[in-house]
Amino acid sequence: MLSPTDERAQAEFEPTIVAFLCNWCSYAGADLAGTQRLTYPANVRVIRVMCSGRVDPGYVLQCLLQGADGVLVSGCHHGDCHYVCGNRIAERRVTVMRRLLEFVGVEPGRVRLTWVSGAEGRRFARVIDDVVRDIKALGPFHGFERRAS
Amino acid sequence: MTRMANPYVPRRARIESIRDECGGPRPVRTFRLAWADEPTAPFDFLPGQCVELSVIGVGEIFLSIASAAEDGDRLELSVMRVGRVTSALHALEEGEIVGLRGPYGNGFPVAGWHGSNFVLIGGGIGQAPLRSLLHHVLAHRDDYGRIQVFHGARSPEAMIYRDELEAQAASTDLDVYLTIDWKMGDDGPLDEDAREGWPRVALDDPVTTEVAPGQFRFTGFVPQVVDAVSPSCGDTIAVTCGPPVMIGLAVQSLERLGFRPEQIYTTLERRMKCGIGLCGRCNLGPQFVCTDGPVFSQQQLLALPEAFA
Amino acid sequence: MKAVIAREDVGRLLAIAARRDELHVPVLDGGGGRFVPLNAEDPVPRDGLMLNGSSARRPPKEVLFAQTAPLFAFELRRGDFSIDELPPEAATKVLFGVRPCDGRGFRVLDSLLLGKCGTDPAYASARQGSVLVGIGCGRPGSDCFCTSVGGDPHGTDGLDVLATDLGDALHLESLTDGGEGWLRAIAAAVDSPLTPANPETDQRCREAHEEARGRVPRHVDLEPLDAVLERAFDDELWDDLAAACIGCGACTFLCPTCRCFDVQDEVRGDRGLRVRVWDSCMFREYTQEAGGHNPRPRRGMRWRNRFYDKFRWGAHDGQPACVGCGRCITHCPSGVDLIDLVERVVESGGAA
Amino acid sequence: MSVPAALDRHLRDLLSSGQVRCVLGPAAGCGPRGTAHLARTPEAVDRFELSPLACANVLVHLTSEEARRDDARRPVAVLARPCETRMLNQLLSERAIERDELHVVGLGGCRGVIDSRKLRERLPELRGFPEVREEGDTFVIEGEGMEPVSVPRNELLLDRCSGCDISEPLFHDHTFPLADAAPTSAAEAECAPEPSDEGWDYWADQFERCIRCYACRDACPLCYCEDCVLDRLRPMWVPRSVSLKNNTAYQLIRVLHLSGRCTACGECEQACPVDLPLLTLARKMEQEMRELYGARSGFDPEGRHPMSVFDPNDPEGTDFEEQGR
Repeated sequence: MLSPTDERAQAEFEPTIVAFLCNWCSYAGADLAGTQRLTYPANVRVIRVMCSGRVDPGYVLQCLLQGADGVLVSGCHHGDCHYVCGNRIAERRVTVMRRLLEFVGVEPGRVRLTWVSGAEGRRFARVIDDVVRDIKALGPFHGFERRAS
Repeated sequence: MTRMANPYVPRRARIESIRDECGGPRPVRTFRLAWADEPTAPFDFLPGQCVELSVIGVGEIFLSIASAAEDGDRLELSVMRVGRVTSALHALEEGEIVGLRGPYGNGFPVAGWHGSNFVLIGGGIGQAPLRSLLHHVLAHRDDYGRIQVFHGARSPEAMIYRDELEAQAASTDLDVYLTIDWKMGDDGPLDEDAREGWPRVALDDPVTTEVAPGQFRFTGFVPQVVDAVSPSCGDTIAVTCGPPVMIGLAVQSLERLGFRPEQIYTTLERRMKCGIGLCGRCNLGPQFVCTDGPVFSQQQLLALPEAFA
Repeated sequence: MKAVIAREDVGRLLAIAARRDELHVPVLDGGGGRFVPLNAEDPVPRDGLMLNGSSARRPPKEVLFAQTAPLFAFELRRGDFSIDELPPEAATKVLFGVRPCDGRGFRVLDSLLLGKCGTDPAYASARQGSVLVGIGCGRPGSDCFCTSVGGDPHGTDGLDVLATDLGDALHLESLTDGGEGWLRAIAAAVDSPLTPANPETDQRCREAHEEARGRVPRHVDLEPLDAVLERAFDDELWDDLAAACIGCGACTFLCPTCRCFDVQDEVRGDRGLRVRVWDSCMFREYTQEAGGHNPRPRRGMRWRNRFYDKFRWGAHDGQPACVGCGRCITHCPSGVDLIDLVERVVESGGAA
Repeated sequence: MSVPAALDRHLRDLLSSGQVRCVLGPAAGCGPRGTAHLARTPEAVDRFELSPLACANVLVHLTSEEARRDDARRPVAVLARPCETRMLNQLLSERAIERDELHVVGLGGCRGVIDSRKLRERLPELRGFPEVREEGDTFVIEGEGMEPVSVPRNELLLDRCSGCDISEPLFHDHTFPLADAAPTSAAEAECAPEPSDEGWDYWADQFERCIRCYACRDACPLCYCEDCVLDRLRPMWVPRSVSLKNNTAYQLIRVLHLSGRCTACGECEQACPVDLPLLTLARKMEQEMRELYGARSGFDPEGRHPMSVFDPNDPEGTDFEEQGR
């Protein structure tokens, strides 16, 4: 059971989330969300990559090691990848990464994958809403340190 | 318990000025440093001694000092950009602060060299410790005899201290011989015209090269120029520093000229970490380059394993 | 001072020792054993305490010479920095259950880290006042060869107190002033379980020592080695000897006398630490220069360096820097046997 | 002689005829463990040892920096157990080695090898490299100065061997039977238990013990990069400091770089001087690759890395659509 202090800490917890957005779709989607003046939580630090397939699972791991509570990888919808199939490769890599993390006791929900096109500003905002909500629910990540007993 | 001084902690030093020595893929810059905190008393050190220079947050490197204590209260370090720390150092600007500790190593045994002549043979960045020695010797000019300086680089553009050495060449007090590498083809040096103003040494038999009076520029490898000039070994100390291959060949040339192992000195380089004989990696057999060296006589090196590796 | 303690009272002794000083004991940890701190409030581990049988796989050197130790802290500012020196460790460290080979290992470490050139302050402060309570090896491990390198299963060199296992009891004897002080303090504690030694226990002690000496399983004759090493350096044999080596650092990290380290800056934001971390001469990067040159490019050369360092260059007080603990043999991932190699080197005769 | 006569002759012929530049295979190491042996001359063939105790994975020496120094193009002969031919296939698919650089001497009828640690624990008094005979479902161990001891096979088998489903080489240039084909008993053919999900506290206990000696990486035949990211200083993917966090980073990066390539040979775990359960991680990843993408490393020398291809029927990797908006 959470003590009152813990509950407050949890309520105030603002996760740090790193989002790798592909240049051609998701980054444009984020841009559109901005120009449409859509509001979404400010917990996300965006890193623009040329393709979601460029995101090495090692990058995801580095984010978690260096203090992120969650990582989002977002690329083009199936069939829309600027590089034909980079997003499908990303799908495999992120999936495997999640399975590995889960095996060593990290909630797989801390690593998320989604597809957002350049026309989907509204969807981008919703994705961020969802991710932030879910990672808030998971609480702060232990950063591969011992959990205080 | 008395608390001992932590030997790993550097002092703050300010970069007073930065001078570009050469460009290219491995540029060299000379950093002029002064203590940033009291006491600002000058470093006392022997030519050939070293310091540990820190770019805090990146790392620390062991460097030969390129100036002499007699140059005043500023310390000069010439650094080639080759790795992580040297790249970070090259990115710094005048006025910024670095960490400095030392001096370390034995330095050249100059006190025992009074009255000697000198043959200094340097290649590339290996000229830095020789510059320290040269500045020291020039500051005590009357204590020493004839000085011959050989210095080589890949090209005139890649030659460090060129202006300084050419100015010294113009003086009558010391003999300077500058050389640039042969242009290389698949089968060795190309026998095409050397760069203008840098006449070739005789490729097959450098000793037959005619050296015009006052000539100080050559095309040829450093040991070949030594062969061409053929310095005398009488009462002479030869000091060489540079790439291992160059040192090896220069020593051979010196031996042909009659230099004995105890007349030939080298300052060595190894990968270093602590600089104070603790971390273990710079060993030549039972000795450490950082504390027992970096200056060794050829006589000492002959008895040490891996000295020529 | 000599004293005896019943085996079932060892826990009480450790509890007293832990109240006085920072106490480290060898325990099985799922990885073959290592020294861990024992707090006075902690229950003394019963099954896991490694006082009989084999030595802890990780030698106690890491207690006094930590694998990772900060040298200082720093804070970066624009084009500048400040340095915070870290306070030295103040607590007196007592290591209970040090094997005689590991005790001798500290003598080698002392000569290297408190040496003529410089002193490592972290090691010096951890070592200052430290008390090494040794325990003799009644049953030496499968690759032990301490008697071949000048040691003994009950050797006293480097230890402050030596415990001898008498089966139902431990016989404790102080060897240095530090050990004497510690043992007296334990004896003086209100609930001390120590009883005085007597001629009978002394006699059993001598017998145990004699018996253990005969149980050291492996032997190697080092007598001819030095003469061979004198001329074997440039022999081609080293590449052959190192053929099965995979170039990892297991042998050096488990060695009670290896101390090589790397120094790295580790930064997070504008704060960081300069740390000292164990390194291994078996790694290629160990001597790799930034400019690309490597004076020891081949595994055979790196092997040769370790071999010479253990048996020739690192020699200390006329003894090799190898203390014969056998860890590098038992735990070599590729089954390389140091003793076998010594014999092969000797056999080669250094016929360069 | 520790190698059957026909095999011994074959190896000597290979070397004396100059068909191969050397033979790589297992030999007796120190104590009850195997080591790798490289025979360059016919006489050196004597040292090979095919006992179930000589189980060092010798293939790491094919791809090591040292092996590549030898630039002669004549093939290397390899004594390979069936699981090792699987590793060879994987190396071929990655073009870490070319087929014409290899002469594979497959060892057929493999019934598994002995974990020297288990043997040591079972018989702590054992000294030297013992003789091992297989009698039905037991190993008979005969050590120096001790009576022969029978131990049930399943108590000594290497973890990687229980549940192994390849008892014959996947490919070979020559093959020799290790023993008269004795079918493995049903109990042994049972699959190893599935890696269980132990949670972070368990793995923290494990990774915290890692001493970062790099033995797991250096023992791995698939870790052959000349410039390993784990050694890099710029950028420093894993700080040198030994701590739970950095050790975890080290192990996870290692595992990630092997995912889809690892054949779960278990050499990492065998090499680990502090007994980290690294085969568990390897097995888990192998199982995931099979479940998710039907990918099994080392069965197709032309196969592509499952992390660099995709299949239209891949399981959906995103979980946003399900949340019904």
